[in-house]
Amino acid sequence: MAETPCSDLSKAEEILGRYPQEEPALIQVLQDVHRAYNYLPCDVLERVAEALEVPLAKVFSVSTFYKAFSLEPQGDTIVKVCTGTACHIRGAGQLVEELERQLGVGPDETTEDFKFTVKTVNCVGACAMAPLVIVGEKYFGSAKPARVSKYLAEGGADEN
Amino acid sequence: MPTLKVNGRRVIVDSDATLLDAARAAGVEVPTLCQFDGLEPWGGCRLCVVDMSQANWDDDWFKVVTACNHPVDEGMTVITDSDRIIETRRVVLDLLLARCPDTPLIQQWALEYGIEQTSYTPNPDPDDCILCGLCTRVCDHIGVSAISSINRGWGREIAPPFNQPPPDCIGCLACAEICPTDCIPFETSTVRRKIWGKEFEMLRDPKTGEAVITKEQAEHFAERSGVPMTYFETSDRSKRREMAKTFEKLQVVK
Amino acid sequence: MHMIYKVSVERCIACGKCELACAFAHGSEGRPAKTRINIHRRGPELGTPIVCFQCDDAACVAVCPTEALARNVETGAIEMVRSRCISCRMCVAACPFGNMLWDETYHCVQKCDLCGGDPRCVPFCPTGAIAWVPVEEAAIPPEPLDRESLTFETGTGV
Amino acid sequence: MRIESCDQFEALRKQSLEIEANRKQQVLVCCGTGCLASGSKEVAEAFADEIAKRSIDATVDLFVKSTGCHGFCERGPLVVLNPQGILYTKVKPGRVEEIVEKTLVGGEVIPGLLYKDPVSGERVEQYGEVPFYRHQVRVAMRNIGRIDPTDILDAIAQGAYSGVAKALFEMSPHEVIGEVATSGQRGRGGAGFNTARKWQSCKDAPGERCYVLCNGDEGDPGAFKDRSIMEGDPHSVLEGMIIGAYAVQANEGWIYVRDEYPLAVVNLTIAIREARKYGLLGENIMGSGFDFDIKISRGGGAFVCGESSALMRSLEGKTGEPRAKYVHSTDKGLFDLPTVLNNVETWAGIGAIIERGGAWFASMGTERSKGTKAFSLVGKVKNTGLIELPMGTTLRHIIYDIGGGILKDRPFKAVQTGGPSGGCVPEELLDLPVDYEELTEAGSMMGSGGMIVMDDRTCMVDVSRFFLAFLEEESCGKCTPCREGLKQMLHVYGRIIAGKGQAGDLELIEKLAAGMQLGSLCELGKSAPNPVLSTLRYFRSEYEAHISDHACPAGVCRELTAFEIVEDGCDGCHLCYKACPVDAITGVVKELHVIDHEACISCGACLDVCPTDTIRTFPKHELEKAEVV
Repeated sequence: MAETPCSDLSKAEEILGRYPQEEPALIQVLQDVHRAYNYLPCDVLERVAEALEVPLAKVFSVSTFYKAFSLEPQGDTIVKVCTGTACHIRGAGQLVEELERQLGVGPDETTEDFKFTVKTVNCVGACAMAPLVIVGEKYFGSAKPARVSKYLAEGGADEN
Repeated sequence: MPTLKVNGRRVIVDSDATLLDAARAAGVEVPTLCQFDGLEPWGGCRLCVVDMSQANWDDDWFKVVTACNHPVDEGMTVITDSDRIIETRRVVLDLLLARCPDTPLIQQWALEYGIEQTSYTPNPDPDDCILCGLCTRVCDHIGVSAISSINRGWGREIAPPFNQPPPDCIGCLACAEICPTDCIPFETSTVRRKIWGKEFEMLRDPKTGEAVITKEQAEHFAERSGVPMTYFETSDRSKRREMAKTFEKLQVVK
Repeated sequence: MHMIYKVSVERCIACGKCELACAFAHGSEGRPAKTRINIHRRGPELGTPIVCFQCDDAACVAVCPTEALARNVETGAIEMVRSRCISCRMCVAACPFGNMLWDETYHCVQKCDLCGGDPRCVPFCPTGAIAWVPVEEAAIPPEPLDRESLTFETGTGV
Repeated sequence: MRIESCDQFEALRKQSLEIEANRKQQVLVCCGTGCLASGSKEVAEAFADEIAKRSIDATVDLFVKSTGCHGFCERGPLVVLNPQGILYTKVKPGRVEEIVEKTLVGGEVIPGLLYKDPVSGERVEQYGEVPFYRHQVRVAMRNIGRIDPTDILDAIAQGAYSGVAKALFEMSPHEVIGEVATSGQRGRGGAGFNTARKWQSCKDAPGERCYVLCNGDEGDPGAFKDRSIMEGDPHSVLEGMIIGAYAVQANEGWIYVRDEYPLAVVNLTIAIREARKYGLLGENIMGSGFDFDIKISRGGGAFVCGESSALMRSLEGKTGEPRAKYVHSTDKGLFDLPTVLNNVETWAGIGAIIERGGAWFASMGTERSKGTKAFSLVGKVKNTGLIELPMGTTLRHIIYDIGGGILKDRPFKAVQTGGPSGGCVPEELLDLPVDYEELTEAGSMMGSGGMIVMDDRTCMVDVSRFFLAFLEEESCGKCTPCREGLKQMLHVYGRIIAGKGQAGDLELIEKLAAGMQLGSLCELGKSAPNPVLSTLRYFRSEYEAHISDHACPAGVCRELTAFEIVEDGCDGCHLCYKACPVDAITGVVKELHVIDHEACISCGACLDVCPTDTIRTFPKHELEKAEVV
């Protein structure tokens, strides 16, 4: 588990200012931090621990327990493949493989140019459109491996 | 004070006792791995499962519960050696043996339940940690929380933040001492102590050079207990010598 | 009858029998080093037995994080509950008199528990330097010891 | 405007109804996650533009309807035109002008945009006439698809918060619990605990405060009813929670929502803000003197947080590790204080129960399971979507009459209910009336209402392995049987699907499953063996085929399956050629295509696209035999 610091704590201070400085706010703060920095920088976690008066070990524990958090910088665009049951029986596995062929990275990995991070997610609740690929904020229902490159182009472009 | 029956033996225990306390009071041994008297029960290892029936349940209706954290109640019946309990413990030990095939404590317990070799796929890269959580719980209990469990599921492990020397650690060694499989390495001498990759200066007796605790440990406990810091600064031997001298002064001794 | 542990320093001849008795009584194969009563030897046949005071407001109890030290109301002794001890050694460091002892062999803390109300060291003391007496007798000054007459007996056992 | 009394609330409701009635025409564009993905936002914008351009007297309501509520999401975006009640599917922005021109202005129906019933082949004009919809009885989902979830007045016009008014001004907390008790409602999150009894325990528990929580951590893969309710009618959830809080006299509540449900968070946030503005939430609700406020907490992405004690730990800012429930959360829950935790669907039904009476609710359903239940019907079924039905409806009715049968009319194999904690129900039990007890007896469970239909192309060993892999990733790792057991179970399954299964493997699985069921700490571990045991119970021969014959009868397990194109069936459509990810298929259009077994990775993509069903699977070891010959 590498630790990656960031250079700018001001965003973290702004986030901390929005919550009561106590332990129950921890997960909410970490989510906002993750959104702001695209990962959880180690120095921000230290600051959060101090501000909320939660031991650093507990902050680290929470950061590694929940799937929403990453301690490594993520790609500009997150590509999520839903691997819920409906998507599984309708071929989500093939989508993951196709992404691996196209991007050269498997689930929870980031391309070398930091453009894409691939993730598998548990059921996003759009089972009626299974299988599902989400590129950035864009949902692609009834997804087919042959169209993966198109999804990447469309969703990736949206982000920038 | 509720009365219970444990394996047919009647016992009376305090109302805040657990089934484990009741079993012990009845002289019945229930195996545990994650239980420790000085800490809150946790119910993680699942070795202390027993069959329990409440007074108002049907006679033949039993529920499997962990003895370490289940409260007692008037008229309860507890059975610690039914077939399904033994079989459940066997599965738990078989699984732990697959995780830690080389750990003597687990080997012994497994053998006690008739398991010589695990039925499952042995861990290809084993260590001795059985994830009983005693180390992190004791660390929390003394108000330090320098280490914690990280990740989840099979990936769960015990680690300091970022796998770096933990800033909050006071070097008390409680985690290493409490570990039932002795899998937390540490070094300690009168000069230096090292645990979790963090080095500590020992609080040394100015005269004899002896040391039992670290400076951080003394500061933490002084603050916590209100005992003055000066209490911690000399070794027990020096203190006894001082006391002997005081006696000599107080009482007329040749 | 409330009993108390009485030490008469001027009667101690540093024979070490109490230490041995203590070590035996607590099942450590009789190694004198494992005793919970320690004689500070200050000269030939001159000793000061040092043993736990069972303090009213005890530092060891105050620092113990797991309530592993608790007073036995019957004997008045502060007893160590082995199953609760996490071996953090804080009591060892905190005791102002040096009567909490770290046992490296067993990795636990040892202290005088008054042997449950019948201190095993007492009957072995040839000079009555240590005694288990009713509380009202505690303040009676000890008889001076005739050291000359005792020299023969020491070392042979009682 | 803050409502200060019951009368003011009634006046506001009438006023909202009037506004509603005065709307001549309504264009309802479904904006649930599914339809948004197919571009419904653009469609709604196009309508707004077009209507503004023509200055037609109609309002365009951005309408959030739950994904899959009609099973049309795959053919979304959906548009409903009111007051005619016409339903159009697959509406693209390019057709908006035509719809406005022909239907809104000309009053003419465009047949090509209507829903076509897969069973009869007929086109259905009316929204309410669609068979999928006709069979349903909606209680918890009563307002989904009818209201704009971001408009509180729209919700109030449809009856939202009337239950709150009734409870606060006409009933004592005791009477509220009594009414819920009469309804017999049981928790809709899976375990089916009696709602009223839960409330009563919390009310009786000592503690300076108590809390009311809503479990919106719908983690079961294949279930999305709670998401639909939170997105489509967040007010029903708030209403239920206010009533529940009044019953147990709680002043604070939380809704714990999955992080994967961003739209639900947005709509709930708007709903809470609006409700506060109107004095329906916060201090002195409707001037009744009762204070109650709700906060939203986003989950961090952990399935186990759907478990009540883990959810409470997560709300406290900790890792989601379950605790033993020997002390109930109604006694010691959040922050060790008495706590009522109910599922989204449970809360959503409360307002209706109070308004219409417990007896009305109890008149539906079965003896032991009263009322209606929402299900997400998905998988290999023609009409996938969200349905709400009286308890006791048979699986056959759900799958064939509402679901329209199996995709491509293939044979039905099993229906998986209850998510990873549930089990697979085989064909012989299709006439099983669905309620808590019946499903449990069949080796499955109600769970959060996911129903995943499987056809003959689904391998039951693979499905069980899927659930195990899911749970292994989601296990918190606190207790030994769950953490180690799932890992070892997966090892055995890995062997079996690779054709390396050994004699005794099934017995080993069963022994381990029993140990996990009895030994695990929380329901995740205790119920983890359910998919395994139910498939072993009903489809044991399929396991045996994997182990002794090294064959996957469904043709799914890759290491055991080879593919070939049947010569006389292939019409050379070339679809398989395009679908193959590894270019293992050769052939030109209108000629027979051939699969290169060396290159083939047995992914099955060709079989899925083949329109003539001429791709055959066979055990891979037959290839080797052929080579030897």
